[in-house]
Amino acid sequence: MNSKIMELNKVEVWDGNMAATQAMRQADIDVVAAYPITPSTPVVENYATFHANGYIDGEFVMVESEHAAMSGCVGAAAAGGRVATATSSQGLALMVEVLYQASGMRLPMVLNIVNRALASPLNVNGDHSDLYLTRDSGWISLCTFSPQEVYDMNLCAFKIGEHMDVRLPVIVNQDGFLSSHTAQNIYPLQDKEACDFVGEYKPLNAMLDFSRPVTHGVQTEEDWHFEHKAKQHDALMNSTKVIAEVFAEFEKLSGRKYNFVESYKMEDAEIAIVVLGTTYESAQLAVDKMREEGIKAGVVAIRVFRPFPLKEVSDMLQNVKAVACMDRSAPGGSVGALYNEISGALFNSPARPLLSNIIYGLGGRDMTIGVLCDIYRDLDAEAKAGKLNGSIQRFVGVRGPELKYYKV
Amino acid sequence: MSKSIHDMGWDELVLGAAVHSFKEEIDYNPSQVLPENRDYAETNSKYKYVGDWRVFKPVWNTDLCIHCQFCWLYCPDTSILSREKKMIGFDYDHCKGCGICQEVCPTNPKSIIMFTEQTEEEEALNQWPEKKGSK
Amino acid sequence: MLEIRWHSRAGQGAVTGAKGLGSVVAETGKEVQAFAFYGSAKRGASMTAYNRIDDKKILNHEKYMNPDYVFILDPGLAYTDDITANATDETKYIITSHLSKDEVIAKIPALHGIEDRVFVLDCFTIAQETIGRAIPNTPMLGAFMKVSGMFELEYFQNAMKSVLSKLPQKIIDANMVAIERAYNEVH
Amino acid sequence: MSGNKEIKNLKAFSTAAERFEGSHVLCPGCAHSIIVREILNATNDNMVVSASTGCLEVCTAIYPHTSWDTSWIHIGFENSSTAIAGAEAMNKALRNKGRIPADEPEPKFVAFGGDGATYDIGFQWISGCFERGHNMMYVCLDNEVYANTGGQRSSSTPIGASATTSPAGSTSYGEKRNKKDMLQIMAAHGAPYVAQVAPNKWKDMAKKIQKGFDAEGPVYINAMSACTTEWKFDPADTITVSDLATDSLVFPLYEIIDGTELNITYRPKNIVAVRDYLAAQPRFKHLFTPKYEYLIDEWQKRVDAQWEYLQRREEARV
Repeated sequence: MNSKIMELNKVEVWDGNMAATQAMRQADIDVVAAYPITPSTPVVENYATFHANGYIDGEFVMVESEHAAMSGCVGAAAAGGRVATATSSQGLALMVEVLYQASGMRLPMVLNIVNRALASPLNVNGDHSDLYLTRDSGWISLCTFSPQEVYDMNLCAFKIGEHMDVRLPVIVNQDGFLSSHTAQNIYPLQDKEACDFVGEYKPLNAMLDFSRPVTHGVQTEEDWHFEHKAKQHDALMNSTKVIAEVFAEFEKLSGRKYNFVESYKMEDAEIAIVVLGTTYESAQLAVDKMREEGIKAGVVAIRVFRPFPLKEVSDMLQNVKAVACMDRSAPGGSVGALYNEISGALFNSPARPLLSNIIYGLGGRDMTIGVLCDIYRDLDAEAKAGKLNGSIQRFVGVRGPELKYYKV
Repeated sequence: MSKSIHDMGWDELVLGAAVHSFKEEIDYNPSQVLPENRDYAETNSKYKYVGDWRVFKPVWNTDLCIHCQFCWLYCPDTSILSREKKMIGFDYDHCKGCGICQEVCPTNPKSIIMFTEQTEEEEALNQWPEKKGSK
Repeated sequence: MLEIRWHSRAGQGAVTGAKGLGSVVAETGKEVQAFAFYGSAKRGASMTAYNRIDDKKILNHEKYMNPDYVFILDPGLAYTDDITANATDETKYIITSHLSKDEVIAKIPALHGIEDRVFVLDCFTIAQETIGRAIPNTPMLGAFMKVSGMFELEYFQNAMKSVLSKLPQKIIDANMVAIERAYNEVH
Repeated sequence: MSGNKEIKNLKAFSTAAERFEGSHVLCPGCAHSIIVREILNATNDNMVVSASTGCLEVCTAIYPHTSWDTSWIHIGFENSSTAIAGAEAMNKALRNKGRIPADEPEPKFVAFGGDGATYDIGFQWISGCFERGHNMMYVCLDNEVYANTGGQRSSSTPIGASATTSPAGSTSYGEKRNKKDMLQIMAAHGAPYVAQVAPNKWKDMAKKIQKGFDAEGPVYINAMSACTTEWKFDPADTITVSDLATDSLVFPLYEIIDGTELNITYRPKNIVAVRDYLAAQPRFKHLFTPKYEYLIDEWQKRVDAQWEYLQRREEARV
């Protein structure tokens, strides 16, 4: 634990960025190498302020780019200690090369991604383009839907990634501005409680352990590369066991329960949307309105985006007639990523609900309860008709003529 | 734990493709302990062989050598064995036959000369040239 | 659910004010939310900030809002911003201006006929004379306490003291005076 | 026994217990490994070494083997500097927290990169590390070409050299721009110590490495690394060509302390003509035609001017 303790109130009003930074402070990180970018900048600023006021015993290295931030994190993690950083959007795009190095070298660390659109055109607001950019990077990827969850998932992330059965880096996603700059009630743990939960960092193949000189970042060709990628994938897939354990332990400590897939009123739902990010919480209000109209709506959200909870999400959707997968990212010439994942999950299952793909909220375009209600009403009509209304993919909330693709 | 890495499947490998230089933990700094006293791991390139790269091999004439150590200094393949300030021979497992050692040898005639790989040492020593300019 | 929209210029402290109000209200056991619309615009640009206050957990992340209160922290924005956007028949407006209430309303057609829901005070002058800087956010909250009756003046002042606790004592004291003056001067 | 090795003479140096193993797969006659051995043998301290993608990296850490008896890491092409800076920061953190005992000797942090990684793609990362003042040594293995990928030009490739992406042809004499002056650039960062070294001048090099290890803060070493494959000379001639490089003053050996104090550390007794240096390397052979002879004269003038400049700087102490 850091030598200087910060007394926290039972209830704090923090935005998502402050929630991330507070969890990072409590986790007693050894090295943070970081570079600021909107909307994750306050994470870096807050951490610098904590450091400047003696609340951080570790090193804070303000580097010259996001690529260097992740490079420094990899070097520091390989040296043998706890490491974290934060970024968004273009910054993430710049550091992507090194994301693959971190996971390939099996170096645990935590990366807070405050989700934001990717240029061009330039946009500082939230969508999930950057989240999707990390899909195949081999990191565990956790999603949050509110500032409280950002805090909770950060604490869990260190514990999951550093577990000896896992040893993988972990991303914690939150929506730019909608979470990162939205202050809400947070019920934090006190410093000792949080630090004890995260636990002490256990080094493995550390470069600073000179009793066991180690070489990291070797060259492998067709003779060995496949085995190591297989081993890495196996660790990622089996991290579910540790994730479940950590979530259970966290529930005991905080009373807050987390699942691989979150849902609201899915027990008797006939139609559902699948979402990521803060839309999950807004959609619950839309679900309640729908229920008042007699429409049995539900909402499903992916908490653990990687490893993808294929079975859990499929089970969740077995009793619905129509599902809309909501992708908050320009799909780039195909269906959205979430649609792809969900259709893959459902294909081998008994139920084959109608499945459509909605592209929404790009560049921070507001997703209102009203629009969510409209989506549910359309889904309800499709469920009743027993077929999709003309196409698989459509855009909502964009000005101009209707955009629909993949006619059915 | 005697299983060779070459017989291992993906599940048995050290994660992250990390490679250890020594078999076990060491309680010394390698800069203080000569190679013959170290317990190298199978994965140290020390145990690899590149001798077959050679077309010409260096042969050493102990009668002429002044142990100046230039050959030791400039060998790119750590293949000149020196102990206690004296040249003691070649590490033919690691020598690629570049010929730098012959080139930097200051004696007249040279104490190290490159011969074709198949030349026997005795045969090579018999062919050793005379001192240049001695007549 | 109580909802507030702040019209401000970047740099006038709307975000800090919204978060401060959130902190004070959270202390009472209520759930709060404070956020803002940002672009890449710099200090002086028009921007909006928002508060939501409720008895139960706030799940709403839409930016869309039918505000119960609209705060206008800059006199110019009362004329240039669409301050009555998405308003209800009960929305109340608190406007910073050196003009009298009648003069303000006369200049803004959207406020005609709802005079009883418009409140005016000069946050700039109050802030300038008390804190020494034209930062209208704490006086606005003082006025809001009077208009809404959310908290007693003294309770609110004490709560704000802990929100501002990192500032020098002199500045905290000046803010207390500013809040009290605003509370008394809004009409 | 920690700290710099005491090196009185070559015989004493040869007692070093090597930490760089054979059966790496660098080309026969490669100067990289000569340089690496000289650096590793200059200190008794534990070392954390990084290498950027390049010849040294791909040839010394091919799974499942390593040629390094020290801690070692490679991340990418551009970031060996930042990789080692991260490790250095971790060392600091763990010592501050008492997780590494205070009485355990400090290791040395050394990053290696080729000229491609240094002059081109990794330039920003190196600059960042030096600005932040990490306690590390960055060594550029300068062979003036992307040797690892088959001889493409870098911004260290000198005028007139034929490289695969700046080839000499019927209308071109090859590379058109002279190499950038990395040493001056790194000195301008206010680095406590920067130096140019060559493996053939081993004692000069060992002294500079040890000075660098003793300095507090980031140290830059530009190491001339004659490339038998891309400079196209016989592998046995690595040291001979290196001698031509230092004795023609194409690679002058000097150091700059604290960004200002410049010392020339080697003055050849017999200065060799630049022409002789160029003639030893077929990458310049097209210059020895009537059409391009003038470039050789220009080379000589440039080297003379540089030597003049260095002597004036040395004298002026600014």
